[in-house]
Amino acid sequence: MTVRVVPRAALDAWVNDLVQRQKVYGVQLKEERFAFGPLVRAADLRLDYDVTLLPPKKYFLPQREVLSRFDRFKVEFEPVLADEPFVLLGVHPYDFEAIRQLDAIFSRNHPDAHYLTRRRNATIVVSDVETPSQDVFAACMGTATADCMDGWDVLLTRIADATYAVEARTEKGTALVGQIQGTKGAGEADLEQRRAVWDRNRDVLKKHQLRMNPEDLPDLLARSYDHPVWEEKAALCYSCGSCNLVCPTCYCFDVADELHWDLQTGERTRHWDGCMLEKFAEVAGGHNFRGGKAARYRHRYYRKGKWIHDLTGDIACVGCGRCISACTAKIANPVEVFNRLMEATS
Amino acid sequence: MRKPRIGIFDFACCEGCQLQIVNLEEEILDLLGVVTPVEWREAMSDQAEKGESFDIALVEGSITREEDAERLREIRARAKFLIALGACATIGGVNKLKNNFGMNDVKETVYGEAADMPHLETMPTKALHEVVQVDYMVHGCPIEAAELAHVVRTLLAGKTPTLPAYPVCVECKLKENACRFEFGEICLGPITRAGCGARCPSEGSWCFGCRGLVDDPNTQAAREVMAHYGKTIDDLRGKMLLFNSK
Amino acid sequence: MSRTVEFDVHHVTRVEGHGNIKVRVKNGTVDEVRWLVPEAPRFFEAMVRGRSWEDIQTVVSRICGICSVTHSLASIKAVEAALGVEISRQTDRLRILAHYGEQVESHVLHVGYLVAPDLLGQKSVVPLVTSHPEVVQTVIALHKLGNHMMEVLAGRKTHPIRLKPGGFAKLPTEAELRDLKARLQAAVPQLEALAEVILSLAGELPDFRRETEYIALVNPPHYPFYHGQIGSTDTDERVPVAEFERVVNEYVSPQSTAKWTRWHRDAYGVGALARFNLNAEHLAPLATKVAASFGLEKGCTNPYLNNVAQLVEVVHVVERSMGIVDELLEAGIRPEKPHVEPRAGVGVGCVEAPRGILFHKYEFDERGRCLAANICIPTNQNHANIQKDFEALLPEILDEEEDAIRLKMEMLVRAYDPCISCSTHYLDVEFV
Amino acid sequence: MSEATVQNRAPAGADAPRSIYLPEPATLVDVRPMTKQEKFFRFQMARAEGMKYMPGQFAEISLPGIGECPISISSSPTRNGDGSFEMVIRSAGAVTAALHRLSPGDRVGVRGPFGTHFPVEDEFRGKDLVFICGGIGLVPVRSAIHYVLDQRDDYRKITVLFGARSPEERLFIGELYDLKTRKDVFFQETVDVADPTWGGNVGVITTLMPQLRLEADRTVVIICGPPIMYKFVLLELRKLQVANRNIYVSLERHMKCGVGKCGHCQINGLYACQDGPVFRYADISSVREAI
Ligand SMILES: Cc1cc2nc3c(=O)[nH]c(=O)nc-3n(C[C@H](O)[C@H](O)[C@H](O)COP(=O)(O)OP(=O)(O)OC[C@H]3O[C@@H](n4cnc5c(N)ncnc54)[C@H](O)[C@@H]3O)c2cc1C
Ligand code: SF4
Ligand code: SF4
Ligand code: SF4
Repeated sequence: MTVRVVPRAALDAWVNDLVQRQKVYGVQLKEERFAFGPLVRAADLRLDYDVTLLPPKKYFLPQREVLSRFDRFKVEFEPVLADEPFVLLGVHPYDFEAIRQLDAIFSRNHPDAHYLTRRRNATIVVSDVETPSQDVFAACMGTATADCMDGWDVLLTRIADATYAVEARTEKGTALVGQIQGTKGAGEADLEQRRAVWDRNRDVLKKHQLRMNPEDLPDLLARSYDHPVWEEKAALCYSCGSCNLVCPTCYCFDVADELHWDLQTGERTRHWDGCMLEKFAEVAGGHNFRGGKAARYRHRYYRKGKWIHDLTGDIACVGCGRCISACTAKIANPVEVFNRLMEATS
Repeated sequence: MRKPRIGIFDFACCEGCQLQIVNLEEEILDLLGVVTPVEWREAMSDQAEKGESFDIALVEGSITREEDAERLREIRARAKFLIALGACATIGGVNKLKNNFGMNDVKETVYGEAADMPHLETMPTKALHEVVQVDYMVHGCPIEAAELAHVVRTLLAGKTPTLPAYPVCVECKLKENACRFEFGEICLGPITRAGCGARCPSEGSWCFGCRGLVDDPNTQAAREVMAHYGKTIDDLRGKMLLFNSK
Repeated sequence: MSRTVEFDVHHVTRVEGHGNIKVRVKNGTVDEVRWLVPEAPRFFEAMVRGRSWEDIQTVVSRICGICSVTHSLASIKAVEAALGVEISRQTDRLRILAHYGEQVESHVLHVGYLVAPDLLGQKSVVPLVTSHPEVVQTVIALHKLGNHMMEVLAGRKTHPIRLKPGGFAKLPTEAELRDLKARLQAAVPQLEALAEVILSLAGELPDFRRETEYIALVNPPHYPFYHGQIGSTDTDERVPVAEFERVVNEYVSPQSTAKWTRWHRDAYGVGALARFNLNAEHLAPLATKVAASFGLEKGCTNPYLNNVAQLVEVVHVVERSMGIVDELLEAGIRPEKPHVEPRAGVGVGCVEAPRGILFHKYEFDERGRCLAANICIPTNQNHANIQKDFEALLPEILDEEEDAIRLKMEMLVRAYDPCISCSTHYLDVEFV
Repeated sequence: MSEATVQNRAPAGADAPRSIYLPEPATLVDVRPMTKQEKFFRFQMARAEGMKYMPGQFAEISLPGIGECPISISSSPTRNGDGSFEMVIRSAGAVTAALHRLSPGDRVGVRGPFGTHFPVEDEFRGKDLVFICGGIGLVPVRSAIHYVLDQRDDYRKITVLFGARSPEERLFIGELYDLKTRKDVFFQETVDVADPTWGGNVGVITTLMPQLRLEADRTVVIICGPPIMYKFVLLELRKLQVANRNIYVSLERHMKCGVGKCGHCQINGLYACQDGPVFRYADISSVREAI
């Protein structure tokens, strides 16, 4: 589909119509910060947000999700798959890249039906960043803009005060955009403005400056296993897992059973977990395979920069900067750590 | 199958934890479907026979007098599982604030001239496990009704429930809250054991540590973090005293 | 008739906290009748010393699990008075709503779970689940309403989180308030149903009267729980809450060792009946009707009817809550953040707890650290009155069966809904 | 329903993958105590073809309401003509304790088999085999031992070293005795701490190793035991000049999903559940978290 131009008012009218017909999740204000949530009206949608507290991955891998329902005495399990279509409004490009990476993880080897069912039910509207967050460094990771990414359904870019450029890439996206009344084809000037937004974002989404190419990370890490930075930084780590939990590319989970009051039926659920938590690698009997803070701390950076890369070829940090802001101890900045490793080994 | 017998007991506390059992609302009927309450002074006139045993004793409150310690030992002897209910029972909670002062001082402050009377004798506050063996702790001030329900159901299914080892920040992140530190407040979340679903941060307040500290709180981090946010370690200590006095 | 009765009700059940009744009657004359409180003292007034103004609420809320909103509000008002903090009308309204939630929860708990079994001849609410399921369902529904109000306004059913000096840590949304309005409306027929059940059983309440002084907040034309001055049925004088120490006159009784209170007589009563006796004309319409259906009138001196007054109050606060929600929705919820600057000062906060008038007083240094505290709880204020009631009641019922005597005395204690765990300062006594 | 709603509904039915977290029913057919802590179990899958697996693989055993845990399959596929499989389970926590309370006829949920297996059909063939097992480490290795004994002619010299903490913690006592008496197997065992009934070797398992007369270039060594054991056994093997590519280890890690998703079993970049639990030591000798 070609690029079209739509006034904000028309966009709002469409959103107000859409929320009547479909489940829509969009970015809204939450306690002076932003979060994705069920959208009830266009007026609540904040496309000018800087960053959401949690990434939109929660719609594909929810914080807590029922995997199956069981009967304890019959020993029977019945799968639970969330099969409801929804529209996700306002995903930033870096977060979209993270979703794409998770897609790869959850479809390789044993494909995960729970994730994939939610994923296939989603129509994703990516929106270019309007306000850079305090710690974003997507531009360093090549995720500042979605122009060269694949897989998104719709891309929304604010090209003037109350005017958006909208482009659909998939059938789902085309159908969705087709419902917007009052769009017109984009002219060369509009496209130029859109490119300007991208250029600007590739420039400004760089609150921290990574002094290397992301592609160099696997090699850099391969030689940094014994670097002092791990011990140094980890000394201040609370093992609180915040850096894991806010990360759009983290996907570790735990599984637990919950019984109902009949003490017979219940649910098997999965919950987010984090490799920074103390007991993450502990086995029955108490042996902990990653018992030291530094070992856990290092593992997170290796997962971002090497282990996932070894698996899928992706650098699993998209530069959203959430871990930097979320870490109370102020030690979770990947850019700072990677730059430190550079200094020492170059 | 015989329904497990349950007894509910209280010591020095606000009885808010027992209230959470009532606050199960309709679910209390479910609870009564799977256990037989044999003693619950706050809600029932029936009392178990002296020395009668029960499967689960839920005990709230702190121990502040020798006579209470004695009664607790007696309850322990009669109970297969003894579950400590709420901060007063699990860590001493606000009752331990008292331990920061001399016992005579607290008595005189409250009772003035009458402070010498023998029945006012008080000893430094103790959590239950400092007096008897406790099989399981349901933390919180007050406890979360849902957590208690979970613990009871888990036990009845023949499984020992496990306490979260991670700090409140985990649940705070899952709830998608903005961090209180960003608002210039001191939050005990990073060093406090989770399980409450980050109640207080989710309600716009700092965590005051009612579930006790995690096993290995990073005190060095706490120091530097306070400095980073322009606070002192004394500010932090002041907060910690509320529920985690020694 | 000459008979000997001797019993000890060790730990009266279905009350909050531990209280004992000791009776010794020899040859038809009362040798001893005493209301004793063996609850372990917890020394809150000593414990809060050194704490910051911003932590006082967190600590003193734990005085009582059932009136935690009340204790929180009393302390917050005291802190605000001491530090000179102004609050917005929105904060004021929201606090009153939260406080109303606690009145509903506490009164329904008391009347429904603790007193109703007496009236239905049961030892607890448990058998009522099968014998009177619809009553239990109604009680649960209303209890939930009270809890829900506290959750939406104060952030939790017990030990509020959002209530802070200066305002609210988090505000309810307008959607939540609209939902609350609907729930309040739905509660009206349930209240009427509960009132009917209690009315049909009211005959079980003993007919016993004793003249005494009643003390409560007054604030015409309101039936006040939150704002007002101290009023008494013995005088037209109205005392500002800051001068509460002039009213409570705590003293150590030679006959018992509990710290008692007195103003114009040797004892006074506080609580729902006291509030009713001072403010009945300001009740909301349905509450007025319910009171009339029980024949409850100003000047009532039967302490057992405190339970009826509680029921009337539940109806009243539900009615008034709807008005407050409307007012809040009309104005719209404005985002506000509490702002407080510490300074040195002394302040008193007073509100009506479900069980009666409650006073908190704090003194702070210039950094806002607490130097001294004085907390005077309603249950303490009622103890002398319970004792006096016992002394008057026992001779009247001496010819009844021992079990009946025991039950009536226990019911009397329960009528006061004593919240013994509140006991910030208790003098308990040696007991057998 | 709107156009978009119809369009973006996930295709139902055929191509929707089955949940990989869904246990299948199985029945406990036999259970016997082995030691104070361990019990022996035999399960039969409800599905007709039974359990198809190779030595060294594991399965996730579920008790709904309690949980799920990974357990090695201890029997050999050469002996499960009826499709049943055997396990030895130590009561170590919630699920395993509840498994210990089961009796024959009770049902469990099973997922699997998962993971890599001992290359009994490939690298092991025509080689001298040395099995070194500590304690419960015997359990997964037993599957391979049975397998090679059942195809005895495909392999050369077979050696089994077994170490237990104490005599009463020895597993499969009858089978240990058979191994000892077999002419075609060299068997040695030891206990860390003896008791009055014990007349055999005393000392940790490495004390048995100097007696090994290995032809390093045609020997494959299999190691399984508690985490602490590997390091010391490997040191001894180095002295015996066994190449890392001829050493196989079976590693245990915390594990939730068994299918390379949950992240718990990661050993640096490897997943114990997918890349293992059986690893060729040469592949992990430089993986820092492995041993
Ligand atoms: C590949 C593999 C093979 C195994 N084979 C056997 C065997 O043959 N016999 C045997 O007795 N045990 C075996 N174990 C160990 C067994 O899985 C644990 O003892 C068991 O998970 C403990 O679970 P629990 O619920 O009883 O204990 P809990 O302590 O209650 O466990 C809590 C949770 O932690 C996890 N966990 C704890 N310990 C381990 C662990 N060691 N490995 C993986 N997850 C763990 C589990 O997921 C469990 O749900 C094996 C482990 C692995 C990884
Ligand atoms: S590692 Fe940090 S910056 Fe990178 S994607 Fe994760 S949360 Fe964002
Ligand atoms: S957020 Fe910071 S303190 Fe918490 S686990 Fe991560 S690095 Fe450690
Ligand atoms: S608000 Fe408190 S609990 Fe939440 S993340 Fe921040 S420090 Fe942790």
